Amino acid sequence: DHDVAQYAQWLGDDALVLAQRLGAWISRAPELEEDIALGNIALDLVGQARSLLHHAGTADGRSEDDLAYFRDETEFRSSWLVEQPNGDFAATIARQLVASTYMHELYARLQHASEPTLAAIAAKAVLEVAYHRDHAVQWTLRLGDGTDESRRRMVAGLDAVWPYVDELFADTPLIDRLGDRAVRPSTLREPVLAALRDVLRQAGLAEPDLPPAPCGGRAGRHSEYLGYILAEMQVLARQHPGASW
Amino acid sequence: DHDVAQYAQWLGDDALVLAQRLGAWISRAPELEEDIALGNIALDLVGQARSLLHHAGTADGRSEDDLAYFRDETEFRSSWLVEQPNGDFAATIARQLVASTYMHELYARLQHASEPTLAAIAAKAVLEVAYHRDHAVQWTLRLGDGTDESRRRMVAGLDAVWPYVDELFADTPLIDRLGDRAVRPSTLREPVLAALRDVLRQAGLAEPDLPPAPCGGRAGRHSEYLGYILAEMQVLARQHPGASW
Amino acid sequence: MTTTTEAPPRDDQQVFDALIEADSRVEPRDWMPDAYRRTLVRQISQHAHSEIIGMQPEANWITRAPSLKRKAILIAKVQDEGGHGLYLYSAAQTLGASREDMLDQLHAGKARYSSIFNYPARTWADMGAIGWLVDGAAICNQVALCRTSYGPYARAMVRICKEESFHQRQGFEILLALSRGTEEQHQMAQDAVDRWYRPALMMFGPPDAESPNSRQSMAWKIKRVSNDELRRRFVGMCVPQFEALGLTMPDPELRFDEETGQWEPGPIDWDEFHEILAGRGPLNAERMRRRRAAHDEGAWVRDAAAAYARKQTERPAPAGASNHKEVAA
Amino acid sequence: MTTTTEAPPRDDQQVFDALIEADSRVEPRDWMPDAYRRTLVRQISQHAHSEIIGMQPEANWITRAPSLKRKAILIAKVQDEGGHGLYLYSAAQTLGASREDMLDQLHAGKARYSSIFNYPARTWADMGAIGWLVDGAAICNQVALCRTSYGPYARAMVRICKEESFHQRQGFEILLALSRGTEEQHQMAQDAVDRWYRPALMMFGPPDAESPNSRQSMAWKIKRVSNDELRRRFVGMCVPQFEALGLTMPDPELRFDEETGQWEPGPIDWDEFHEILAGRGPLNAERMRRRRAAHDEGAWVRDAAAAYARKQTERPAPAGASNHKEVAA
Repeated sequence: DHDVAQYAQWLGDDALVLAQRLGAWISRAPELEEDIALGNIALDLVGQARSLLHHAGTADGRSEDDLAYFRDETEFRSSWLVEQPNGDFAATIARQLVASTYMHELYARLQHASEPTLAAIAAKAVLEVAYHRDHAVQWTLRLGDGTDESRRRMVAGLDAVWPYVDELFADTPLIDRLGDRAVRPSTLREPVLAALRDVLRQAGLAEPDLPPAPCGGRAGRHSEYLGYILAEMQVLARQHPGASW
Repeated sequence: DHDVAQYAQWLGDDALVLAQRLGAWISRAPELEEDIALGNIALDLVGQARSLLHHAGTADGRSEDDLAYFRDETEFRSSWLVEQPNGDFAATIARQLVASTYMHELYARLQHASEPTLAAIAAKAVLEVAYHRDHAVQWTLRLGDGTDESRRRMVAGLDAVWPYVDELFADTPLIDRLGDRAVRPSTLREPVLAALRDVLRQAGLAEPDLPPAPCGGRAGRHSEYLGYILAEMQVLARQHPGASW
Repeated sequence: MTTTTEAPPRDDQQVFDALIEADSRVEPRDWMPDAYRRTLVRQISQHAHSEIIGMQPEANWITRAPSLKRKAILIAKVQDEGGHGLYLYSAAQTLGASREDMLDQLHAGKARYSSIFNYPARTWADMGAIGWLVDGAAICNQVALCRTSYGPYARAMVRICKEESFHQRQGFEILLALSRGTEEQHQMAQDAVDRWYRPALMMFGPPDAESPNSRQSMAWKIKRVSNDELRRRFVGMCVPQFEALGLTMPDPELRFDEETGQWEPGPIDWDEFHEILAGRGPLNAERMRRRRAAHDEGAWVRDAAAAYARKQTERPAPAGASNHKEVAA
Repeated sequence: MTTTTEAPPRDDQQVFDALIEADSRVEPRDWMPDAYRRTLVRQISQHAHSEIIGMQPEANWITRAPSLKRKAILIAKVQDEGGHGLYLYSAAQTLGASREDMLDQLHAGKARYSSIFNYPARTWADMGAIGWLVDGAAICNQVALCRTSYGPYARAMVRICKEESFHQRQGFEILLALSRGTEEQHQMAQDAVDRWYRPALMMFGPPDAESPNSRQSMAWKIKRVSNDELRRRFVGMCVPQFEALGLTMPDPELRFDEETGQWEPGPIDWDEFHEILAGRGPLNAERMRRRRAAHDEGAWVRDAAAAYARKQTERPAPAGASNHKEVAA
């Protein structure tokens, strides 16, 4: 079904692009435990991306790799949030906090969706993203309530991602068509923001007072970062079209 | 002539890769004057790369863009020095100091080479790289003799590039075959190092005590950075093979 | 209307008024009303900031330019924008503003820049659309400003206009190559002009009826042509060029007014304009973050240069150091 | 040969000697000669450092892996290496070494790591060659170390060996896919094994005749098999696998010794080995710089975690903060 395939690309591309970002941390993290933790999160996300893109591809006979490596930028459906750069560790944690809280609420609902494959993928993913969220929450508390410097950086990290939170909750005609086969993004706004505010409160951090940016990732209108991400991700596969690996 | 073409690729690829690195500074420099200065240097280097690669391509009917955009990594002939990352401003200045000093000595001699096109390109380039060298020298003095922090960063920047100085002076059978059509790299070692030491002395900086790294850029064996550089540089051109721009 | 802190001696104001009346130039040493000075500082620094922020969307494509020739042209263009920023900051400095203060205002989010740079440059064709449409609109504004009443600003504009018209031509050439290229390239060009055309029209500012500041600026001859008139001139210039490019003008309601002999654009979504002005554009936060990051991360470099300069004046220069020419401040 | 600071009570040394003699395990609480302890700390921490530095060449390809399956496998592999580093630092900690000190030694350039990671990973095929040859050589070493006399080290080796043999198989599979792929892919695979085979042979260390430290380690049963013997075992393992891969073994002087029934590699350029050990490899400086940068740039994060932990113990935890599980130290 073409609509389900589109929706699976929303979720799959978010997972894939975020995995790509996190993958760049490995061997560069502040401590060995974080090389492993961020690697683990990236690995879960690649796994989710594979399931989702595989499912998306069944609609028109494309493989997960056809979708990952041979779509151009405008064909991607990732949100601007996950395309944002790693920045320092605090910026990455801020992005993780928002992304994992969103994904957790999303998959918790999607596991009850009427589309069985999406529901099954979500049922597995929700357990993984619960861990991702715990990881981000712990670090938000540590950085928010650690040293002056960590607090300053955590505030800057939250400011950097906050304009891109709103995009995650935008409904589209696709969502109307999908009905109970998908999760309506607007229904996630309240629980996600409530969960985020709760963490910020515990960490002694204020919610950033920044207006949302109009984005458009779900319609293929991306941040200026995605082009660079795809150039790197796809370079080898595209150098050898048709090859097996 | 195939040998001249190879040699022109040595020089052209150095200029192109270094321009690519410097181009990434524009709109990110410490002050507006440096956005302009680094942009100006990048522009000169793109110009030199175009002349050199155009000349190289005449040997087998390829255009400058065929060479820049459609050669794979192992076909590039750049040195490891120019492939090194920008790092902070001091690292860039350290790389510029070495690269421009080397290029200046090289082009000063090459303008008298018996190969007329190379000589003509060199006669123009030597004036440009003299400016690049002045720029790097001035900043080396300022950073070396500025604040404690700038000195610490300048020392780290020099350490980062020093292992890659030696590669610039390596002769190869190609150089033997070219004779007085090219400049023998080994003849540049003494004047380049003397000029560098003179600047370091003025800046109150010690010559790094680091062993040279065996590189191999002139034989197509590159640092781990070049793959990333080319992925970004070539992505658009390769997405549209055969297109005109 | 002017709100000077002290009432000027009657003859100063008269001399100023006579200068304006006579279409002469006001120069830095001339007496001028405070409000005139403040208006100019605000306008010139805003113009300078626009050049600086405007470097970002184009700089993003320098490393990916699809031919070496285009790469060279793009570097030169972005570099020119930096140069324009410098002239303009200098012009504002003749009015007593310091560059540091102006930059601080920008970084603190208190000074505006042209909101068009808060749209992303998504594809290579955007390099064409920005050059042709955005610089084109800028030129319409700036040509009028070449006759502005403040001398240093007018002279900066003359110099900038010359370079901008190169940029506009280069933008046109990029689009022409794409439009005449492969199907995909043509589509890329059409998509880019579809996205940049409306924002370019908004660059002339709100309709005259809703632009109260304009009236005083017109009276002072800082501004010489109204927003709507400049917009119409721009649209008129675009019509034949779209045709030459073989691209469709993304304004189905465009019409030729037989009476005035001018092209009239269809209605413009001013809500979007006000959203972006209010900081809710796609990249408002992003552009500012990158600008601040460059400034903050460069602080140690500027400190080092200042410390070095101080040391050089405090002690006799060593023999060897004097023969290097000064390249950057 | 042992150089203890104090002469041990006669029975301690005798108990230790008897343990070794009996092929039993020495445990952290057991008395052991200082030199035995120092040798182990040096060897185990060096092994841990190798895992950490060894993450770099492979991490460079995570973002460029040519299929999602390969990307997942590569992430898991690099992550395993981090995990091995953790086990090994823990094993060394049982001997009284602190992880911080060991890392400081690494960052100060005073501790070694396997010099093979100072070669660049140039192509995707290097992910195959590193997995198959480098991890393969490591396994030959490590299988022998599963019987090493120090208990915690032996147990860490058992666990690591299991994971390494996965990695080796995955490396083989990468190369097999390339070797059977397009002409270019096959060439990429051959080129990678051409570059990594010799360095892998050098991983077993200098020839027995030139390896004086080995003798004491053998006596202590820290080391159980000699360098040359391990190298021969590895070569013997490679011969049929190269054949299965359809790749040429880059050793024209390789010969089968009918008498011993073993494959003998051609002569090895030990000068290159010593150059790299002495810091003159292609990427010695690069690997260390990246390691130090990660550590230095992460200092504020570790400080924040420590400050937060301190605050948590100093004050009663707020009600809401207690229900979050601890994920990372």
